[in-house]
Amino acid sequence: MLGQFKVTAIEQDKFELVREVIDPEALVRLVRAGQDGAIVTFDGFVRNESHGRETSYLEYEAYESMALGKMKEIAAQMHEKFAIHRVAIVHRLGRLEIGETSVFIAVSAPHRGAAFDACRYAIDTLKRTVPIWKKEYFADGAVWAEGELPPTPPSAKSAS
Amino acid sequence: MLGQFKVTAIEQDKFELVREVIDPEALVRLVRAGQDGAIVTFDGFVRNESHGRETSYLEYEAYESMALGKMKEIAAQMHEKFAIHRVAIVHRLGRLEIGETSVFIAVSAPHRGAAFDACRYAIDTLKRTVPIWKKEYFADGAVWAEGELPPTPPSAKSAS
Amino acid sequence: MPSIRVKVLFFGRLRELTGLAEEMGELPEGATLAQVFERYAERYPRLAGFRNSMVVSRNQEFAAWDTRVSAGDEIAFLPPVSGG
Amino acid sequence: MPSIRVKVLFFGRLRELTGLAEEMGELPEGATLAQVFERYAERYPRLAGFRNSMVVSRNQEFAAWDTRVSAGDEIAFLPPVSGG
Repeated sequence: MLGQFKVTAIEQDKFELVREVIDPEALVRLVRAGQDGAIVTFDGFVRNESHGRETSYLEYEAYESMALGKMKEIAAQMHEKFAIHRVAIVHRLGRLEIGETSVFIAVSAPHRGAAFDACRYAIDTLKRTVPIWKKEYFADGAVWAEGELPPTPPSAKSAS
Repeated sequence: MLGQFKVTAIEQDKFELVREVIDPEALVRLVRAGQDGAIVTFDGFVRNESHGRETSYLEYEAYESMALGKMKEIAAQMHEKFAIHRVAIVHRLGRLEIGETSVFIAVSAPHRGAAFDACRYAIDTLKRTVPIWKKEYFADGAVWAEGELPPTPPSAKSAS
Repeated sequence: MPSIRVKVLFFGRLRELTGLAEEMGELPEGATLAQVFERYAERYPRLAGFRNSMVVSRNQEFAAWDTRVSAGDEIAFLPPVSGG
Repeated sequence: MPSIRVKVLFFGRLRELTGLAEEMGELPEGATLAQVFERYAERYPRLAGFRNSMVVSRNQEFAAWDTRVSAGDEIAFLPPVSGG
Protein backbone atom coordinates (compact mmCIF):
# COMPACT_ATOMS: atom_id res chain seq x y z
CA MET A 1 0.00 0.00 0.00
CA LEU A 2 2.80 2.35 0.87
CA GLY A 3 4.25 1.87 -2.59
CA GLN A 4 1.03 3.06 -4.19
CA PHE A 5 0.89 6.15 -2.03
CA LYS A 6 1.41 9.40 -3.84
CA VAL A 7 3.39 11.70 -1.59
CA THR A 8 1.69 15.04 -1.30
CA ALA A 9 3.45 18.35 -1.11
CA ILE A 10 3.45 20.05 2.25
CA GLU A 11 2.11 23.13 0.42
CA GLN A 12 -1.39 21.71 0.79
CA ASP A 13 -1.00 21.54 4.54
CA LYS A 14 -2.08 24.29 6.93
CA PHE A 15 -0.31 25.72 9.99
CA GLU A 16 -1.67 28.61 11.91
CA LEU A 17 -1.47 30.51 15.15
CA VAL A 18 -4.78 32.28 15.68
CA ARG A 19 -6.31 34.57 18.29
CA GLU A 20 -9.94 33.79 17.51
CA VAL A 21 -12.04 30.65 18.03
CA ILE A 22 -10.75 27.66 16.03
CA ASP A 23 -13.15 26.22 13.43
CA PRO A 24 -12.55 22.45 13.37
CA GLU A 25 -14.96 21.74 10.51
CA ALA A 26 -13.12 24.09 8.17
CA LEU A 27 -9.87 22.27 8.93
CA VAL A 28 -11.41 18.86 8.39
CA ARG A 29 -12.81 20.01 5.03
CA LEU A 30 -9.36 21.24 4.10
CA VAL A 31 -7.64 17.89 4.59
CA ARG A 32 -10.45 15.78 3.08
CA ALA A 33 -9.99 14.41 -0.44
CA GLY A 34 -11.36 11.61 -2.61
CA GLN A 35 -8.32 9.36 -2.45
CA ASP A 36 -8.51 9.29 1.36
CA GLY A 37 -10.57 7.00 3.49
CA ALA A 38 -9.71 8.18 6.97
CA ILE A 39 -9.39 11.38 8.95
CA VAL A 40 -8.20 11.40 12.53
CA THR A 41 -8.52 14.60 14.52
CA PHE A 42 -7.20 15.72 17.87
CA ASP A 43 -9.00 18.49 19.73
CA GLY A 44 -7.23 19.78 22.83
CA PHE A 45 -9.36 22.10 24.93
CA VAL A 46 -9.24 23.90 28.24
CA ARG A 47 -10.06 21.71 31.24
CA ASN A 48 -11.98 23.12 34.19
CA GLU A 49 -9.27 22.05 36.61
CA SER A 50 -5.49 21.70 36.84
CA HIS A 51 -3.79 19.63 39.54
CA GLY A 52 -7.00 19.70 41.56
CA ARG A 53 -7.49 23.48 41.41
CA GLU A 54 -10.39 25.03 39.59
CA THR A 55 -9.16 26.88 36.53
CA SER A 56 -10.61 30.32 35.68
CA TYR A 57 -9.05 30.70 32.22
CA LEU A 58 -5.76 30.25 30.37
CA GLU A 59 -3.42 32.44 28.42
CA TYR A 60 -1.16 31.14 25.68
CA GLU A 61 1.78 32.98 24.21
CA ALA A 62 4.24 31.89 21.53
CA TYR A 63 7.53 32.71 19.89
CA GLU A 64 5.36 32.98 16.82
CA SER A 65 7.77 32.80 13.90
CA MET A 66 9.71 29.92 15.45
CA ALA A 67 6.52 28.14 16.51
CA LEU A 68 5.20 28.21 12.93
CA GLY A 69 8.55 26.93 11.69
CA LYS A 70 8.44 24.05 14.16
CA MET A 71 4.86 23.22 13.20
CA LYS A 72 5.96 22.97 9.56
CA GLU A 73 8.87 20.78 10.59
CA ILE A 74 6.46 18.45 12.37
CA ALA A 75 4.30 18.20 9.25
CA ALA A 76 7.35 17.48 7.09
CA GLN A 77 8.35 14.69 9.48
CA MET A 78 4.79 13.34 9.40
CA HIS A 79 4.88 13.08 5.60
CA GLU A 80 8.24 11.34 5.81
CA LYS A 81 7.25 8.84 8.49
CA PHE A 82 3.63 8.06 7.61
CA ALA A 83 1.63 7.42 4.41
CA ILE A 84 -0.65 10.40 4.96
CA HIS A 85 -2.22 12.89 2.63
CA ARG A 86 -2.79 16.26 4.30
CA VAL A 87 -2.20 17.86 7.67
CA ALA A 88 -3.74 20.86 9.44
CA ILE A 89 -2.31 22.11 12.74
CA VAL A 90 -3.77 25.19 14.38
CA HIS A 91 -2.94 26.56 17.83
CA ARG A 92 -4.77 29.40 19.50
CA LEU A 93 -3.02 32.18 21.46
CA GLY A 94 -4.24 34.76 23.95
CA ARG A 95 -6.95 34.24 26.53
CA LEU A 96 -8.99 31.01 26.39
CA GLU A 97 -12.02 30.15 28.48
CA ILE A 98 -12.91 26.72 29.87
CA GLY A 99 -13.94 24.32 27.11
CA GLU A 100 -12.36 26.33 24.30
CA THR A 101 -10.06 24.55 21.86
CA SER A 102 -6.39 25.46 22.21
CA VAL A 103 -5.06 23.12 19.54
CA PHE A 104 -6.70 21.25 16.68
CA ILE A 105 -4.96 18.76 14.42
CA ALA A 106 -6.49 16.94 11.45
CA VAL A 107 -4.74 14.30 9.37
CA SER A 108 -6.12 12.54 6.30
CA ALA A 109 -4.76 9.32 4.86
CA PRO A 110 -5.84 6.46 2.60
CA HIS A 111 -5.71 4.10 5.60
CA ARG A 112 -6.50 4.60 9.25
CA GLY A 113 -3.27 3.34 10.83
CA ALA A 114 -1.19 6.10 9.29
CA ALA A 115 -3.77 8.75 10.19
CA PHE A 116 -3.81 7.69 13.86
CA ASP A 117 -0.03 7.37 14.14
CA ALA A 118 0.63 10.67 12.42
CA CYS A 119 -1.95 12.62 14.44
CA ARG A 120 -0.55 11.33 17.68
CA TYR A 121 2.99 12.04 16.55
CA ALA A 122 1.90 15.60 15.75
CA ILE A 123 0.45 16.44 19.16
CA ASP A 124 3.19 14.61 21.09
CA THR A 125 5.92 16.42 19.15
CA LEU A 126 4.12 19.78 19.31
CA LYS A 127 3.98 19.57 23.08
CA ARG A 128 7.71 18.87 23.31
CA THR A 129 9.16 21.15 20.67
CA VAL A 130 6.93 24.08 19.68
CA PRO A 131 7.72 27.29 21.61
CA ILE A 132 4.30 28.01 23.08
CA TRP A 133 3.64 28.75 26.76
CA LYS A 134 0.52 28.38 28.83
CA LYS A 135 -0.31 30.39 31.93
CA GLU A 136 -3.08 29.06 34.14
CA TYR A 137 -5.29 31.53 36.00
CA PHE A 138 -7.07 30.50 39.19
CA ALA A 139 -9.32 32.42 41.56
CA ASP A 140 -6.28 33.17 43.74
CA GLY A 141 -3.44 33.66 41.30
CA ALA A 142 -1.73 32.38 38.20
CA VAL A 143 1.08 29.98 37.36
CA TRP A 144 3.03 29.08 34.26
CA ALA A 145 2.32 25.46 33.33
CA GLU A 146 5.21 23.18 34.07
CA GLY A 147 5.99 22.26 30.48
CA GLU A 148 8.72 20.22 28.87
CA LEU A 149 12.27 21.11 27.92
CA PRO A 150 12.67 20.68 24.17
CA PRO A 151 15.57 18.47 23.13
CA THR A 152 18.58 20.53 22.06
CA PRO A 153 21.85 19.62 20.38
CA PRO A 154 24.32 18.72 23.16
CA SER A 155 27.22 20.72 21.75
CA ALA A 156 27.84 23.02 18.81
CA LYS A 157 31.05 21.10 18.18
CA SER A 158 29.15 17.94 17.32
CA ALA A 159 26.54 19.80 15.29
CA SER A 160 26.78 19.97 11.50
CA MET B 1 -4.27 10.31 37.19
CA LEU B 2 -6.18 7.12 36.62
CA GLY B 3 -7.06 7.03 40.30
CA GLN B 4 -8.67 10.46 40.10
CA PHE B 5 -10.72 9.45 37.09
CA LYS B 6 -14.42 9.22 37.69
CA VAL B 7 -15.76 6.33 35.66
CA THR B 8 -18.70 7.43 33.61
CA ALA B 9 -21.76 5.36 32.93
CA ILE B 10 -22.10 4.03 29.42
CA GLU B 11 -25.61 5.58 29.44
CA GLN B 12 -24.04 8.85 28.35
CA ASP B 13 -22.52 7.22 25.30
CA LYS B 14 -24.19 7.08 21.90
CA PHE B 15 -24.43 4.21 19.39
CA GLU B 16 -26.40 4.48 16.22
CA LEU B 17 -26.99 2.96 12.84
CA VAL B 18 -28.35 5.66 10.56
CA ARG B 19 -29.48 5.92 6.96
CA GLU B 20 -28.94 9.64 6.57
CA VAL B 21 -25.77 11.76 6.45
CA ILE B 22 -23.75 11.59 9.69
CA ASP B 23 -23.28 14.89 11.55
CA PRO B 24 -19.82 14.75 13.16
CA GLU B 25 -20.14 18.07 14.99
CA ALA B 26 -23.23 16.93 16.85
CA LEU B 27 -21.37 13.83 18.02
CA VAL B 28 -18.35 15.84 19.12
CA ARG B 29 -20.60 18.19 21.10
CA LEU B 30 -22.18 15.18 22.72
CA VAL B 31 -18.92 13.76 24.11
CA ARG B 32 -17.44 17.14 25.11
CA ALA B 33 -17.46 18.09 28.80
CA GLY B 34 -15.62 20.41 31.15
CA GLN B 35 -13.56 17.78 32.90
CA ASP B 36 -12.07 16.65 29.57
CA GLY B 37 -9.10 18.06 27.80
CA ALA B 38 -8.96 15.91 24.69
CA ILE B 39 -11.24 14.56 22.00
CA VAL B 40 -9.98 12.21 19.33
CA THR B 41 -12.22 11.46 16.38
CA PHE B 42 -12.06 8.94 13.57
CA ASP B 43 -13.92 9.65 10.35
CA GLY B 44 -14.02 6.80 7.85
CA PHE B 45 -15.38 7.78 4.48
CA VAL B 46 -15.85 6.31 1.04
CA ARG B 47 -12.69 6.27 -1.10
CA ASN B 48 -12.86 6.88 -4.83
CA GLU B 49 -11.07 3.61 -5.55
CA SER B 50 -10.75 0.07 -4.25
CA HIS B 51 -7.88 -2.23 -5.24
CA GLY B 52 -7.14 0.03 -8.17
CA ARG B 53 -10.70 0.12 -9.55
CA GLU B 54 -12.74 3.31 -9.58
CA THR B 55 -15.62 3.03 -7.12
CA SER B 56 -19.09 4.31 -8.12
CA TYR B 57 -20.74 4.01 -4.70
CA LEU B 58 -21.09 1.64 -1.76
CA GLU B 59 -23.90 -0.09 0.02
CA TYR B 60 -23.76 -1.10 3.66
CA GLU B 61 -26.10 -3.52 5.37
CA ALA B 62 -26.11 -4.76 8.95
CA TYR B 63 -27.58 -7.31 11.28
CA GLU B 64 -28.89 -4.25 13.05
CA SER B 65 -29.86 -5.44 16.52
CA MET B 66 -26.67 -7.49 16.90
CA ALA B 67 -24.53 -4.69 15.43
CA LEU B 68 -25.86 -2.22 18.01
CA GLY B 69 -25.20 -4.76 20.76
CA LYS B 70 -21.62 -5.22 19.57
CA MET B 71 -21.10 -1.45 19.40
CA LYS B 72 -22.23 -1.17 23.03
CA GLU B 73 -19.91 -4.01 23.96
CA ILE B 74 -17.01 -2.14 22.35
CA ALA B 75 -17.85 0.99 24.35
CA ALA B 76 -18.05 -1.02 27.57
CA GLN B 77 -14.62 -2.48 26.85
CA MET B 78 -13.28 1.00 26.10
CA HIS B 79 -14.44 2.29 29.50
CA GLU B 80 -12.85 -0.73 31.13
CA LYS B 81 -9.50 -0.47 29.35
CA PHE B 82 -8.99 3.29 29.08
CA ALA B 83 -9.53 6.35 31.31
CA ILE B 84 -12.02 7.94 28.96
CA HIS B 85 -15.14 9.95 29.52
CA ARG B 86 -17.65 9.54 26.70
CA VAL B 87 -17.93 7.63 23.45
CA ALA B 88 -20.03 8.12 20.32
CA ILE B 89 -20.02 5.50 17.55
CA VAL B 90 -22.25 5.94 14.53
CA HIS B 91 -22.30 3.81 11.38
CA ARG B 92 -24.28 4.61 8.28
CA LEU B 93 -26.19 2.01 6.26
CA GLY B 94 -27.66 2.00 2.76
CA ARG B 95 -26.15 3.68 -0.28
CA LEU B 96 -23.15 5.96 0.24
CA GLU B 97 -21.50 8.15 -2.36
CA ILE B 98 -17.77 8.86 -2.70
CA GLY B 99 -16.50 11.05 0.14
CA GLU B 100 -19.45 10.35 2.45
CA THR B 101 -18.75 9.24 6.00
CA SER B 102 -19.56 5.60 6.71
CA VAL B 103 -18.40 5.55 10.32
CA PHE B 104 -17.66 8.28 12.84
CA ILE B 105 -16.22 7.74 16.30
CA ALA B 106 -15.58 10.41 18.94
CA VAL B 107 -13.92 9.79 22.31
CA SER B 108 -13.38 12.34 25.07
CA ALA B 109 -10.93 11.93 27.92
CA PRO B 110 -9.07 14.03 30.46
CA HIS B 111 -5.78 13.12 28.75
CA ARG B 112 -4.88 12.52 25.15
CA GLY B 113 -3.24 9.09 25.42
CA ALA B 114 -6.43 7.39 26.53
CA ALA B 115 -8.48 9.20 23.89
CA PHE B 116 -6.16 8.07 21.08
CA ASP B 117 -5.87 4.49 22.33
CA ALA B 118 -9.59 4.11 22.90
CA CYS B 119 -10.59 5.61 19.54
CA ARG B 120 -8.24 3.29 17.71
CA TYR B 121 -9.42 0.33 19.73
CA ALA B 122 -12.98 1.23 18.76
CA ILE B 123 -12.49 1.29 15.00
CA ASP B 124 -10.16 -1.74 14.98
CA THR B 125 -12.63 -3.79 17.02
CA LEU B 126 -15.64 -2.54 15.07
CA LYS B 127 -14.06 -3.70 11.82
CA ARG B 128 -13.43 -7.17 13.22
CA THR B 129 -16.57 -7.84 15.25
CA VAL B 130 -19.59 -5.73 14.25
CA PRO B 131 -21.89 -7.51 11.77
CA ILE B 132 -21.94 -4.92 8.99
CA TRP B 133 -21.25 -5.66 5.33
CA LYS B 134 -20.08 -3.46 2.52
CA LYS B 135 -20.79 -4.00 -1.15
CA GLU B 136 -18.67 -2.04 -3.61
CA TYR B 137 -20.23 -0.91 -6.87
CA PHE B 138 -18.05 -0.24 -9.90
CA ALA B 139 -18.92 0.81 -13.47
CA ASP B 140 -18.92 -2.86 -14.49
CA GLY B 141 -20.35 -4.69 -11.51
CA ALA B 142 -20.34 -5.06 -7.77
CA VAL B 143 -18.48 -7.13 -5.17
CA TRP B 144 -18.83 -7.77 -1.49
CA ALA B 145 -15.78 -6.39 0.32
CA GLU B 146 -13.48 -9.13 1.53
CA GLY B 147 -13.94 -8.46 5.24
CA GLU B 148 -12.71 -10.23 8.34
CA LEU B 149 -14.00 -13.29 10.15
CA PRO B 150 -14.96 -12.30 13.70
CA PRO B 151 -13.36 -14.41 16.40
CA THR B 152 -15.76 -17.04 17.73
CA PRO B 153 -15.62 -19.40 20.68
CA PRO B 154 -13.84 -22.58 19.49
CA SER B 155 -16.31 -24.99 21.07
CA ALA B 156 -19.53 -24.78 23.05
CA LYS B 157 -18.06 -27.39 25.41
CA SER B 158 -15.37 -25.01 26.57
CA ALA B 159 -17.78 -22.05 26.77
CA SER B 160 -19.40 -21.05 30.02
CA MET C 1 -37.63 -36.68 18.24
CA PRO C 2 -39.59 -33.55 19.18
CA SER C 3 -38.94 -30.56 16.97
CA ILE C 4 -38.36 -26.91 17.88
CA ARG C 5 -38.83 -23.68 15.99
CA VAL C 6 -35.99 -21.18 15.55
CA LYS C 7 -35.55 -18.02 13.55
CA VAL C 8 -32.80 -18.26 10.90
CA LEU C 9 -31.22 -15.23 9.23
CA PHE C 10 -28.80 -14.86 6.33
CA PHE C 11 -26.70 -11.76 5.59
CA GLY C 12 -24.54 -10.30 2.85
CA ARG C 13 -23.40 -12.69 0.16
CA LEU C 14 -25.06 -15.60 1.97
CA ARG C 15 -28.41 -13.88 1.75
CA GLU C 16 -27.80 -13.14 -1.94
CA LEU C 17 -26.89 -16.75 -2.56
CA THR C 18 -29.92 -18.24 -0.85
CA GLY C 19 -32.32 -15.48 -1.74
CA LEU C 20 -33.45 -15.90 1.85
CA ALA C 21 -33.22 -13.11 4.43
CA GLU C 22 -35.09 -14.74 7.28
CA GLU C 23 -37.35 -17.69 8.01
CA MET C 24 -38.76 -19.69 10.90
CA GLY C 25 -37.10 -23.10 10.70
CA GLU C 26 -38.22 -26.34 12.28
CA LEU C 27 -35.37 -28.41 13.71
CA PRO C 28 -34.94 -31.55 15.80
CA GLU C 29 -34.40 -30.72 19.46
CA GLY C 30 -30.73 -30.83 20.40
CA ALA C 31 -29.47 -30.00 16.91
CA THR C 32 -26.14 -28.19 16.76
CA LEU C 33 -25.55 -25.01 14.73
CA ALA C 34 -23.42 -27.13 12.38
CA GLN C 35 -26.42 -29.38 11.77
CA VAL C 36 -28.65 -26.39 11.17
CA PHE C 37 -26.17 -25.18 8.57
CA GLU C 38 -26.08 -28.60 6.90
CA ARG C 39 -29.85 -28.56 6.46
CA TYR C 40 -29.61 -25.24 4.61
CA ALA C 41 -26.61 -26.45 2.61
CA GLU C 42 -28.75 -29.33 1.39
CA ARG C 43 -31.44 -26.93 0.29
CA TYR C 44 -28.91 -24.43 -1.20
CA PRO C 45 -25.93 -26.53 -2.32
CA ARG C 46 -23.75 -23.46 -3.10
CA LEU C 47 -23.83 -22.55 0.59
CA ALA C 48 -21.58 -25.50 1.45
CA GLY C 49 -18.52 -23.85 -0.11
CA PHE C 50 -18.79 -20.96 2.36
CA ARG C 51 -18.67 -23.08 5.50
CA ASN C 52 -15.06 -22.08 6.27
CA SER C 53 -15.46 -18.40 5.46
CA MET C 54 -18.41 -17.56 7.64
CA VAL C 55 -19.41 -17.50 11.28
CA VAL C 56 -22.65 -18.20 13.03
CA SER C 57 -24.42 -16.37 15.84
CA ARG C 58 -26.99 -17.58 18.33
CA ASN C 59 -29.16 -14.96 19.98
CA GLN C 60 -26.89 -12.20 18.67
CA GLU C 61 -23.67 -13.64 20.05
CA PHE C 62 -21.02 -15.32 17.93
CA ALA C 63 -21.23 -19.02 18.69
CA ALA C 64 -19.24 -22.22 18.24
CA TRP C 65 -20.55 -24.62 15.58
CA ASP C 66 -21.17 -27.34 18.16
CA THR C 67 -23.54 -25.14 20.18
CA ARG C 68 -26.97 -26.76 20.60
CA VAL C 69 -30.00 -24.72 19.65
CA SER C 70 -33.06 -24.19 21.83
CA ALA C 71 -36.64 -23.35 20.95
CA GLY C 72 -37.03 -19.68 20.06
CA ASP C 73 -33.36 -19.10 19.31
CA GLU C 74 -32.36 -16.54 16.70
CA ILE C 75 -29.62 -18.03 14.52
CA ALA C 76 -27.74 -16.02 11.89
CA PHE C 77 -25.22 -17.05 9.26
CA LEU C 78 -22.70 -14.25 8.79
CA PRO C 79 -20.05 -13.74 6.12
CA PRO C 80 -16.79 -11.96 7.04
CA VAL C 81 -17.70 -8.51 8.35
CA SER C 82 -16.61 -5.38 6.49
CA GLY C 83 -18.02 -2.38 8.31
CA GLY C 84 -16.00 0.75 8.99
CA MET D 1 37.71 42.85 20.62
CA PRO D 2 35.20 43.98 17.97
CA SER D 3 31.58 43.81 19.06
CA ILE D 4 28.51 42.57 17.21
CA ARG D 5 24.84 43.32 17.52
CA VAL D 6 22.27 40.58 18.05
CA LYS D 7 18.57 40.52 18.81
CA VAL D 8 17.72 38.92 22.17
CA LEU D 9 14.25 37.68 23.12
CA PHE D 10 12.75 36.39 26.38
CA PHE D 11 9.55 34.35 26.69
CA GLY D 12 7.14 33.14 29.34
CA ARG D 13 8.34 33.29 32.91
CA LEU D 14 11.75 34.51 31.76
CA ARG D 15 10.16 37.54 30.13
CA GLU D 16 8.11 38.19 33.27
CA LEU D 17 11.21 37.91 35.42
CA THR D 18 13.34 40.30 33.35
CA GLY D 19 10.49 42.55 32.27
CA LEU D 20 12.24 42.40 28.93
CA ALA D 21 10.58 41.01 25.82
CA GLU D 22 13.18 41.94 23.25
CA GLU D 23 16.27 44.09 22.82
CA MET D 24 19.24 44.62 20.54
CA GLY D 25 22.29 43.46 22.49
CA GLU D 26 25.92 44.31 21.88
CA LEU D 27 28.28 41.40 22.42
CA PRO D 28 31.95 40.62 21.88
CA GLU D 29 32.51 38.73 18.61
CA GLY D 30 32.83 35.00 19.16
CA ALA D 31 30.74 34.94 22.34
CA THR D 32 28.90 31.71 23.04
CA LEU D 33 25.21 31.53 23.87
CA ALA D 34 26.23 30.59 27.43
CA GLN D 35 28.20 33.83 27.66
CA VAL D 36 25.26 35.80 26.31
CA PHE D 37 23.12 34.28 29.04
CA GLU D 38 25.68 35.12 31.73
CA ARG D 39 25.59 38.77 30.72
CA TYR D 40 21.85 38.86 31.23
CA ALA D 41 22.14 36.87 34.46
CA GLU D 42 24.45 39.62 35.75
CA ARG D 43 21.89 42.23 34.87
CA TYR D 44 18.94 40.14 36.19
CA PRO D 45 20.37 37.96 38.99
CA ARG D 46 17.17 35.90 39.39
CA LEU D 47 17.68 34.57 35.84
CA ALA D 48 20.67 32.48 36.96
CA GLY D 49 18.47 30.01 38.82
CA PHE D 50 16.70 29.09 35.58
CA ARG D 51 19.83 28.11 33.64
CA ASN D 52 19.06 24.38 33.94
CA SER D 53 15.34 24.65 33.23
CA MET D 54 15.46 26.53 29.97
CA VAL D 55 16.77 26.21 26.45
CA VAL D 56 18.13 28.69 24.00
CA SER D 57 17.52 29.16 20.30
CA ARG D 58 19.62 30.81 17.63
CA ASN D 59 17.84 31.98 14.49
CA GLN D 60 14.74 30.03 15.53
CA GLU D 61 16.51 26.70 15.97
CA PHE D 62 17.20 25.17 19.36
CA ALA D 63 20.94 25.48 19.93
CA ALA D 64 23.70 24.14 22.16
CA TRP D 65 24.99 26.53 24.82
CA ASP D 66 28.48 26.50 23.32
CA THR D 67 27.23 27.77 19.94
CA ARG D 68 28.99 31.00 18.93
CA VAL D 69 26.84 33.94 17.92
CA SER D 70 27.24 35.97 14.74
CA ALA D 71 26.24 39.51 13.91
CA GLY D 72 22.53 39.81 13.26
CA ASP D 73 21.61 36.58 15.03
CA GLU D 74 18.23 36.28 16.73
CA ILE D 75 18.71 34.66 20.12
CA ALA D 76 15.86 33.59 22.38
CA PHE D 77 15.76 32.26 25.93
CA LEU D 78 12.93 29.78 26.28
CA PRO D 79 11.39 28.20 29.36
CA PRO D 80 9.97 24.65 29.13
CA VAL D 81 7.28 24.67 26.46
CA SER D 82 3.66 23.98 27.36
CA GLY D 83 1.59 24.33 24.19
CA GLY D 84 -1.13 21.90 23.25
